[in-house]
Amino acid sequence: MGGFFSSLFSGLFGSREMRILILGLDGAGKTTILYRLQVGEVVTTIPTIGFNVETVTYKNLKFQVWDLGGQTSIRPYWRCYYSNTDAVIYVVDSSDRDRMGISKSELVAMLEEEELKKAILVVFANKQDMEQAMTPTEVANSLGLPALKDRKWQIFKTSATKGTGLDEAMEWLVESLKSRQ
Amino acid sequence: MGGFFSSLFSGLFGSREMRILILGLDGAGKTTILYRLQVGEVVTTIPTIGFNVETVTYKNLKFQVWDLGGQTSIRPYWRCYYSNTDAVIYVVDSSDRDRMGISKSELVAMLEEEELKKAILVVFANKQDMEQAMTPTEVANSLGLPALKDRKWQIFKTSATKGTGLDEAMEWLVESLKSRQ
Amino acid sequence: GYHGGDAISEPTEFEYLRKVLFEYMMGRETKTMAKVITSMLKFPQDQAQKILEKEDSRTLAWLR
Amino acid sequence: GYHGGDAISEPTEFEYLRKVLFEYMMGRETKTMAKVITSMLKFPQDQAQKILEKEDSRTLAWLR
Ligand SMILES: Nc1nc2c(ncn2[C@@H]2O[C@H](COP(=O)(O)OP(=O)(O)OP(=O)(O)O)[C@@H](O)[C@H]2O)c(=O)[nH]1
Ligand SMILES: Nc1nc2c(ncn2[C@@H]2O[C@H](COP(=O)(O)OP(=O)(O)OP(=O)(O)O)[C@@H](O)[C@H]2O)c(=O)[nH]1
Ligand SMILES: [Mg+2]
Ligand SMILES: [Mg+2]
Repeated sequence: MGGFFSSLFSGLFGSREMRILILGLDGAGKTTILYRLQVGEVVTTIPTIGFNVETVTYKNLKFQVWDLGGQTSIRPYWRCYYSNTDAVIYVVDSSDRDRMGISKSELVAMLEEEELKKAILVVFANKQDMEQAMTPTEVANSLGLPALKDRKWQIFKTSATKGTGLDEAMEWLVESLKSRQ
Repeated sequence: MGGFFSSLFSGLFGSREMRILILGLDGAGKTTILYRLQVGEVVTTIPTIGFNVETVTYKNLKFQVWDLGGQTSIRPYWRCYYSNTDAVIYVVDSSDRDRMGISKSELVAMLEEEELKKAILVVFANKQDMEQAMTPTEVANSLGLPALKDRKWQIFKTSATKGTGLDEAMEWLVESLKSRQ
Repeated sequence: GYHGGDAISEPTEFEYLRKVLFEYMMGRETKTMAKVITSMLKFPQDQAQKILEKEDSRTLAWLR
Repeated sequence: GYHGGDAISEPTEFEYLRKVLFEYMMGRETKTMAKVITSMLKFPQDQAQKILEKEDSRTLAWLR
């Protein structure tokens, strides 16, 4: 009986869109990544004062992807978007060494939130095309990723403008979301 | 035919609540007046940051009465409430000689608005119980009422706290609203 | 003047906005509240227009 | 800090509020937008609660 009802339930609700947030400091490349994923192209961006939300289809899965503005004064409102989130794509400008500490504290604060307890974390070490870019390992260490407890996470090196690394990262994310269920 | 439809129309819509705005500078006595009219008592007020809206029944007529806060910074938003207004009760603190000029300019600006073209104007020369109160004639002249064109208006001396003059003013207003139709 | 920059910095205005928004969000007098909100926040004309049309269609849906 | 006084004085915050309000008023993602609005304008806890309950009842009415 439980089986019948639960499969009825998943039939009705199981195919709901996954909800993904793209977070990270201003200028990290979040909006560029969103539209790379959606339309496969590099679009010209302006700083996001607000958010963009798009439906992205990847491997027959539908995602509702939210790209939130990352400027200092509006970062405190990220938390209003956390509810029912399946995964967070955390984007880092790997060449912005000065702000790696700020990026880390925002990430830590985010991961402490109850509503994100079960969310999967994918870090994009973005702007790998830049000469002064830190390696993914350096970024991971700066963000304190190895110390994370009770969190499914992975880091990928990406360049949103060149379009490298995104496929690999999304593939890992899709598999992780599937195997989670 | 026109007659039939128009009486059907007035049968359906003719008994709609009249919409009345109470306007005037901060501290003039607007909120005190609203609740005097509604519950017949003097209530303790605090400066209105926002508005109060109440249904007032007078002589079997129903009014939706809006009392808007009169402080300088929120006066510019009075105009957002003008649409479909049948009458304006403009309240003046008759003892506040210093601000009679400001009260006049707010009144003039208000009367220039297209949406209030057909609204009836009743001025309450309030706080008549105060020693230094200007007479209704003095108030009328300070506000430039005698020079008004194409406007049904009248002024009454009132004391919202003592409860004097309000009945007379409301009676005139009701009769004016009735005869207008 | 109070209508100067792009800001709600005066405490009275801030409290007023909160009051008006609360009424709007509770579904009371939404057309009038929408006018105040778009005016206080200086919405561009086209956006204000869209919002007010939306309010009108809400009222019509309710009458039908 | 940005969460100091009762004001929206920073231009980015002001524009952000406008954007979020526009979406809310157009009826899009209203629950999430309501959270941002009540948070930016520092609604008292009881009012924020009422607004979010209102949003939930809206969603339920729609599902029925
Ligand atoms: N070199 C390089 N530039 C990139 C890359 N990704 C994004 N950019 C550029 O970085 C700048 C900022 O990108 P956005 O996508 O607007 O950044 P954002 O994270 O959305 O910023 P906010 O909206 O302010 O939070 C743009 O000029 C992008 O073209 C990348 O991988 N390499
Ligand atoms: N002496 C005297 N005081 C009055 C009279 N009417 C009102 N007041 C007092 O004036 C003060 C302001 O009255 P309110 O009714 O709050 O004024 P308001 O016009 O609503 O002011 P805002 O809400 O700031 O626009 C209160 O202390 C009232 O008791 C009156 O006729 N005589
Ligand atoms: Mg952006
Ligand atoms: Mg008042």
